[in-house]
Amino acid sequence: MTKVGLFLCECGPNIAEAVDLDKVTEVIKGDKKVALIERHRLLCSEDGKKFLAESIKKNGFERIVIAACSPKQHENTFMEVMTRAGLNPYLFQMVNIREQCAWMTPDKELATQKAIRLIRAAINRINYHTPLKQKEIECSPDVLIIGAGITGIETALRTAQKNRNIYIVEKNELGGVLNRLQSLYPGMQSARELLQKKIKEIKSHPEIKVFQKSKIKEILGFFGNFIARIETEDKKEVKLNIGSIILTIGGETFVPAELPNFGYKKFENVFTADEFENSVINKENLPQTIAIVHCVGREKFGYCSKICCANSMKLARLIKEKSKNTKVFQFYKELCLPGKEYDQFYKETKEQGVEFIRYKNIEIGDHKIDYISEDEIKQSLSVDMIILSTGLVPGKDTQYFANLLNIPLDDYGFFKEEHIKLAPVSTITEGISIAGGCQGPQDLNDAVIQAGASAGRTLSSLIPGRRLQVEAKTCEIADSICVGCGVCVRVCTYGALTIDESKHISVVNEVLCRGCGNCAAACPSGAARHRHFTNQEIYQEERAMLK
Amino acid sequence: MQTEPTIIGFLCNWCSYAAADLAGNSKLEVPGNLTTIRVMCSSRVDPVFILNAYFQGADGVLVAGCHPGDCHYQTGNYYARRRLALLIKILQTFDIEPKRLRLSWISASEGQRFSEITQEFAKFIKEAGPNPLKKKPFFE
Amino acid sequence: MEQTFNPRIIGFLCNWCSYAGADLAGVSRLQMPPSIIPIRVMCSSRVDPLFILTALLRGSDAVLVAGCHPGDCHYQYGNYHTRRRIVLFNKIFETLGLETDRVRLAWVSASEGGRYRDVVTQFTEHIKEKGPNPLKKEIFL
Amino acid sequence: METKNKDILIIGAGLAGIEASLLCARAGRKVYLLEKEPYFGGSAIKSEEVFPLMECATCMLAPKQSDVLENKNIELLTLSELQEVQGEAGNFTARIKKQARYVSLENCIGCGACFEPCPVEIDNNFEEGLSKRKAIYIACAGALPNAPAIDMNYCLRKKGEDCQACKQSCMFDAILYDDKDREITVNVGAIIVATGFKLGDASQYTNYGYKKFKNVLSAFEFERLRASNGPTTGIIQTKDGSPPDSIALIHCVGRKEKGYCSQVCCLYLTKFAHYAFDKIPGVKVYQFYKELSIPGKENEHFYKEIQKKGINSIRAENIEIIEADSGLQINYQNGNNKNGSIAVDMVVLAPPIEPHPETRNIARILNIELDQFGFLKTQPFNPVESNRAGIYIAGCAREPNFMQEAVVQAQDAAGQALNITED
Amino acid sequence: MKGKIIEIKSDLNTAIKNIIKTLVQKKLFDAVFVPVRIPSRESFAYLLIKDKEILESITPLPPTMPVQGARALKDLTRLGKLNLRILCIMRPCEIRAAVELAKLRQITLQNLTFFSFDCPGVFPTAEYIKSPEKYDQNIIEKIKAWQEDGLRPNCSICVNFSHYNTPADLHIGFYRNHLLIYPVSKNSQKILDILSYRAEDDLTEWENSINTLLKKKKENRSRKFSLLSNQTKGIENLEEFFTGCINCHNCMRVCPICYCRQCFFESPEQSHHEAEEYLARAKEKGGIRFPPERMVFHLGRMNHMALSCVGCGSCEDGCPMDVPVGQIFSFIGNEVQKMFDYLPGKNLEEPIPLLTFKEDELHEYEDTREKK
Amino acid sequence: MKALKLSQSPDNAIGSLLKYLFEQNKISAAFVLCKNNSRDYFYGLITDKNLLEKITPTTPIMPSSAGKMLSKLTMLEPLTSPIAVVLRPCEMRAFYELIKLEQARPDNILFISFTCKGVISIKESKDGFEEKIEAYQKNPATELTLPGLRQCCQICENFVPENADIILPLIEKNDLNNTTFLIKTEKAEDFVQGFEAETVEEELNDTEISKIKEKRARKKAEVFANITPDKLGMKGLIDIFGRCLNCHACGRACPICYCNLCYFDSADSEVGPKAYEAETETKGAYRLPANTIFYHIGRMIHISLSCIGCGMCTDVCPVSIPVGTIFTRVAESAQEVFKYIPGRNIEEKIPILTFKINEFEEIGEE
Repeated sequence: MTKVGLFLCECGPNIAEAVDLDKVTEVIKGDKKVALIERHRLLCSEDGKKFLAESIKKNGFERIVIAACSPKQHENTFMEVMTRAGLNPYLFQMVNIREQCAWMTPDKELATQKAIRLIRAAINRINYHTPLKQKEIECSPDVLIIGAGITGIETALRTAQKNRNIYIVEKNELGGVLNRLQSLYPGMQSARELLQKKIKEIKSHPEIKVFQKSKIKEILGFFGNFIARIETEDKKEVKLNIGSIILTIGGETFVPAELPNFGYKKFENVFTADEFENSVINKENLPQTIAIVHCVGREKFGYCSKICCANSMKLARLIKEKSKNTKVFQFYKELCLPGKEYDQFYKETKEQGVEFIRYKNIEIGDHKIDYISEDEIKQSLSVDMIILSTGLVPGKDTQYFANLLNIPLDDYGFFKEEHIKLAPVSTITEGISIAGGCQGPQDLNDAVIQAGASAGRTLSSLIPGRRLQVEAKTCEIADSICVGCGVCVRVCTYGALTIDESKHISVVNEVLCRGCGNCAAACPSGAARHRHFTNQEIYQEERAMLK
Repeated sequence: MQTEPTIIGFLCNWCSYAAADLAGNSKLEVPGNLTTIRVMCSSRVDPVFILNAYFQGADGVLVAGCHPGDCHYQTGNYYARRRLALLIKILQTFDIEPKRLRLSWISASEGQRFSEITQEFAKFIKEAGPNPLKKKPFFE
Repeated sequence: MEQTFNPRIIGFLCNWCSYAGADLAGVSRLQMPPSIIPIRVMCSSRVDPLFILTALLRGSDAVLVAGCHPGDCHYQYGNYHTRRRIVLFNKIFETLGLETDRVRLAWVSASEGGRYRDVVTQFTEHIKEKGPNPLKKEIFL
Repeated sequence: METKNKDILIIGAGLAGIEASLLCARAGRKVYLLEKEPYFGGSAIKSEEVFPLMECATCMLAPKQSDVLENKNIELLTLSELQEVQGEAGNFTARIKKQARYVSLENCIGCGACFEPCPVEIDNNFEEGLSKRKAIYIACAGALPNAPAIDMNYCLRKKGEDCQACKQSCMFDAILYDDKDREITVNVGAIIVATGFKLGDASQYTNYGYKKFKNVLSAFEFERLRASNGPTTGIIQTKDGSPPDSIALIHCVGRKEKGYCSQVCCLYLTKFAHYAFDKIPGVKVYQFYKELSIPGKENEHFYKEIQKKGINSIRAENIEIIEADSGLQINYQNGNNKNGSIAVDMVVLAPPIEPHPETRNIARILNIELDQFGFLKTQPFNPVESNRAGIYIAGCAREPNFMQEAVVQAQDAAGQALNITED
Repeated sequence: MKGKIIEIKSDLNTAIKNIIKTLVQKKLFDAVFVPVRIPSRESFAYLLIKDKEILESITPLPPTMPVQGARALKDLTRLGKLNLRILCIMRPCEIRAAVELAKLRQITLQNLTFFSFDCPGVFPTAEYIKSPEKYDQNIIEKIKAWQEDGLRPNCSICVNFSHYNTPADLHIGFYRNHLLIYPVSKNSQKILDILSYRAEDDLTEWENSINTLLKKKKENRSRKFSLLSNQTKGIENLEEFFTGCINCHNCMRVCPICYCRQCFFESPEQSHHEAEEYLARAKEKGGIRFPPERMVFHLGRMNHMALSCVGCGSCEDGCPMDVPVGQIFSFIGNEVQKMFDYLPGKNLEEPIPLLTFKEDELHEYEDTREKK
Repeated sequence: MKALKLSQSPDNAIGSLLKYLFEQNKISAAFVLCKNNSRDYFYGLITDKNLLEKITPTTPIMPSSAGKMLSKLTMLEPLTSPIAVVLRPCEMRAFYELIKLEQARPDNILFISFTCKGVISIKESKDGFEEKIEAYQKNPATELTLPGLRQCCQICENFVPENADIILPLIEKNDLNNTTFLIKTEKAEDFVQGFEAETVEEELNDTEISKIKEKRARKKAEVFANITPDKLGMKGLIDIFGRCLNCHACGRACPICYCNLCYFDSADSEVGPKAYEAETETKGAYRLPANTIFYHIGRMIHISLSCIGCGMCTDVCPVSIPVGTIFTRVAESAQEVFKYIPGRNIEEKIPILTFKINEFEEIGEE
């Protein structure tokens, strides 16, 4: 029988006064599963830790139960002591008799009984613990960036380091949407100049390899060890070993063909903002009156794209620059100008004589706009040209890559982030990040920051020359029992479980498993096991509590 | 020996266990007859754990996890809800004490709520009387 | 038909004696029927009776198990266990009215190339006489 | 070749600071995480829930906080302030003042036995003054690190009295009356500034009656009112303890004066409406707004869902709040320039997000630029880089932003800090 | 509703057999998966048949169902598809079980074509074995009359005995000495073409007869279910209901859905306890039964598979003690399937409820207390 | 031999003894056949002496093998406090076999058994069980044609519980009002010390026993006459096992089959589509579920040496295959080869786990 040591921490008066530890000792002493009961005034103190380590050595304990505070407080502390004392730290169970017993149970008798039950549960459980090892695997620090718009380029530049290869793959020309822009708001710098500079930078960077007009055919593997197959411009196949992937495939501007009230493609002088900035503004003499209509498509896709208000003002500026006398009207619903710079930008735009009209409903006709104002008055305005400020939507390739990489899309068709607030550039699959317009509508600033963020995540997690640490409390599959029904595969959020078709059983990818145990509860035959929370371990706790 | 009802609580590590800790930290009262088992996610709670507990005489079982949408593992609690709903439905159909099983969502900051829910549940269980299976010979 | 019947016999040969004996037969260019499909096992005791059962039910015409002579086992006593297992197997087959002479246990040492040839030739002849395993074509097995 | 120092200093342990330090630490770097307060977590830990998914804030943040506390590479320096920085990117030397906590973090086990005996009672500023605390205190239940500090500004000992109440109640020798402010010097290769924000003082916009009328609340006051670990354990109530029948949410308080949109207010006020509907059956909610700013893919859906529960939205200018017999009265001019007036029990204001007062000081010490609003200035096309190499800025120190933006900025800043300190 | 009506000249089995033979002769299928009488004649076994002569001996419509076809089909295709195009003639409940098993990756549906038929129900296997001749007599008459006496109890309350809810490719109906072919899937067009049939005959009469029967069975079923509901309400009743159960787990072993290699309730982690543990349990209750954990097994199995239960009644057939386990599973299956609006085996695309979720659902099972 | 006599029916006498043992704290539990309500029979592990009213140890039914159940109880660790167990001779032999296989521990068990008349098949317990029991109890056991008696019991010659501590002679008995306990071991004497009963000297009635043995042997010969090699063969096996569902219920119910995961349920025994294709090609057709006879012969290979002929397997077979009779037949001939009687002696090794150097020498030497 393994030698189990039970340590009771008095936590000064905190436990000692609320729980009758003498009685606990007396009751537990009869349990043959416990070799020895030790008691200390404050186990987490330096003195306590020393006491624990020495006791482990002196008594030759093989497993340890500590009844003290919440594991959230000191589980790690004691696990370290165990490691130093030469014991596997998972042969340890912590019993929370402070927060969840002493402090919440005013009646000492009840608290004592509860403590006994909790300690018994741990003692029952401890013999079923198995030593777990923090595994490490070889990994590649190299990065594949998919999409070479400004986000992709910036990501490449930020990720590139000595000893780390960056591959950037673009199916078209480099530069993406920036190729179509004149200038950038609010500073009104030239988009072209910026882009040229950045393209030059990546092309000349020794650690960055650019694949233009190339396609990603297949990606296999997982965090630290992906393999990508790429078809290059000259139809050759290249195989890349990389550790992580950053998706920067961008978004698209909405084309309002299916919204009849905007008259797009119906009347010749109606353009999208994109068309206007990319070509119309260069070609023609601008007419006398131009109306810019905001929020085109917003109702359809159900979100505010954030950039259109400021972008419309930028267009007004460009128009005014080119043709000072052109009268510009902005038809808007709500002005969305978040951030510290835009109220000023708006003010200046207005000062240049741009007129802002709030509409509730709008109908674009031939050279005219019929609209209903907020106070429900029907009005009409004759204009020579209409620019539709359309929102941002997911790119056409988004679905392709979602399938290829098995990552989910959100309700709007963008890549779904791992956590909307806390992990906005990660996906649920570790090692695959997203940045820029494919994550959601955003402006250039946001995209650049996301590029930097995805770079930062990669730099911090895969380091040249270092192995990847893998969580110890993952799930495992008992091969001999598994029948490959795929129940576990389907409930796993992280894609950590797959079917090994050759053996017709499930396999766990321990790099991807985060150890929630969902699969273990889903598996009807108990083939999926949750390490450190196995059925046996939980049953043993349960049984002790029922005695 | 122990006359108080036995209540077992399965608490998810990230929300409800933290809430229980917080309740303790705030010295809020929680029934002494509630003993808790920590699991990483409410989705780890196999309904068979609960059946076992019932048949061996647990007077009440509480399963608590993060609020829907808050799961530390994205969607675990939705699966937990389906599994427990299924179990409750079966217990309801056979009218074998379905009320002794409770599924609650308690977030990490809801120490107060943890205290209230557990007290209310303990009171309910006390009023409901002991689990009839506890002393029933040969049922299992 | 009889003429063309070439029995298929699965031969489990222990690594240390019988497999070596079979090799020796080859090296010595001894002629024998090509009926044996040899499967190398480390010891004749590795031969699970279920292997034999599977082979017979799936239509092998016969099964030969060959190992070191009693007392010579590379693993001390493995072949004694084999012997008991074969005895048991045969007894069960016999009681059930199934053919027991399609299974043969033979002791062949590493030096007995000739004996290996004799065992194989004789066993093959025996099976040839018996004809194909009737179980091969049985649907309701 | 000059060797670069790989350690990283992060100023401000709010959401951005935490995220940045976890990333740097994961890369194996030593991180000094500076926090002025005795607890860490910044403004984010004041929220009960987070829009648009109404997730529990503590559940989101507490695991991150424990990661920080458990990470061997991160040294969290609470009650600490930056004094001086010398050197350049790759090789900074920073002098840090560690204010005395008067409580030993090593010895204290967080039992809280010391609070009750303390005879001093003052407003708890973490709770926006909605509850009291002692001179020895922790900010709120669950605050981390789980150890109190003595606020010497109020401690009787400061006045020369030999009060030993807390020391006598402590069984662990954790109270250190003779604790001294100390100075430490750290050498780092890069610095990330994440000093966060403070809410503007609404009382300077006198038409809203803030601080004048008792049921006019600022955003954080309302947030703490709803917090499960807050002063009312999450019960929304007026000062007399009854639930309000009607609540008015006022957008854009001080926007015109400040000259920028604080971005987050439209949405957090929507969240407040959700709180109100959730907690007070039958409550009437009004919102007074000028322009609606709800950028981002998930937010409009959230906004509309809450609107459906019956928010009365009024586009209004020239708002004036006065006290009436039945409570508060809001006089306003609507979008069509008509005057209106509505009586409510409670008003919640959304004052501007302003740079944290410390920011100016930090900028001076680090010798980095501020913009016209007092936020830290960043570079075009590198929105987290300051004008000084090796110093990066993340979170609301640079501009008002959403939590997710603070996180990505922190990740960006961490990446650049890692990169620049790479040999 | 249109299909092809054929007059039955000899007997039903032969009529179906002739169709099958034609399809095999014309090389639309390489093999047929169909029941055949075993040599000792008192039962049937599924055969996968390639040989045309053996095909002569088939009994597509045996009066009993010793092995649920899906279970047999699982053996065959669990590890992957066969390269044979196989025609499977199975009862509706067998096909539904097969589809359910396909969702659980225990059956590979590729290369399989399913014919279902109007199932008159089956006789309990144990009864049939005792006197096969008795049950073989006038089987067609029995089918015609849709008699229910002596059938498996589950068969008499089955409401999915015809083409409804059964994802077969082709359905064979019986009506007044006629055999009707009703094409269900797109696949079936090719089959009709090969047989030179056109689906032009009006099937309304047959459909009406099926609907009449369905109505009757539905009534039977709800009557039975309300009876069962009373019989199983409360612990005492439930215990009484399972009286006689010796915990042999035969019900699980013959269940087509229970696909685990090792039943969780037989696994060491669930069923190996220390002597102390048993004694403690016995002390608590005064006494415990051996084999232990009878109720955990039944209720636990319900948790595991009631959502997929097709109500075939095999479990009851396999029970040596005649515990009405098939009926209670059918009953609870119906209850829990309603929760998720799920009918097992109806549609391959529909995920099994526990493997998916909706964000907004099942609030009645959560703590009713408002979130604070 | 020392014996204790009570003027009570056997069940009541056992009840009185157990009650005494409980009251004296000599046992912490009793493990004995119980009847809960109507026809719910099972082995009860009883700790509350009031529940002794539920015991019915001599009722001729075996819902599961007590040997296997007792192995469940003692598999992981030996009992630390004494319990009394009432079980049939074959169950006790099964328990002994399981001890040899490390599946059970005999410590702290007082074995009470009786000469066994056999049990009624559980399937026969469904209708008119009460009458059957009555007929059974009235009938002197010399009569073998009791309604519903298991065939395995009819041919069982090992009905004397050799290793029990206390034996109740029941087999030749039709006097239901008097019961004798033969106190066979010292351990038993310790336990019964102080138990109020008339002390007598009594032995098992050897003449009677050998008479019954003879009768049963004759019956066995009769039954086995139809299970001879010439009547079996492949065709015969197919006739007997042809309707097998491959449910493996026989294995689960068998007291000897002790594996957690039966080899025949394991992945190792599964074959893939290629094999099915090939077999279908060779034979023209392929039977499903597959491998039924393979399973039965395989199981014979695995456990026939330990088969104690209890007939549990026949009882649970859903298609009424006489598995137990065939098994007993095969087991007997296999056991005969090694002169082994399973469960007779705890020291005796299971033949397949041992060997002699000088045996079967003709084998392998042709």
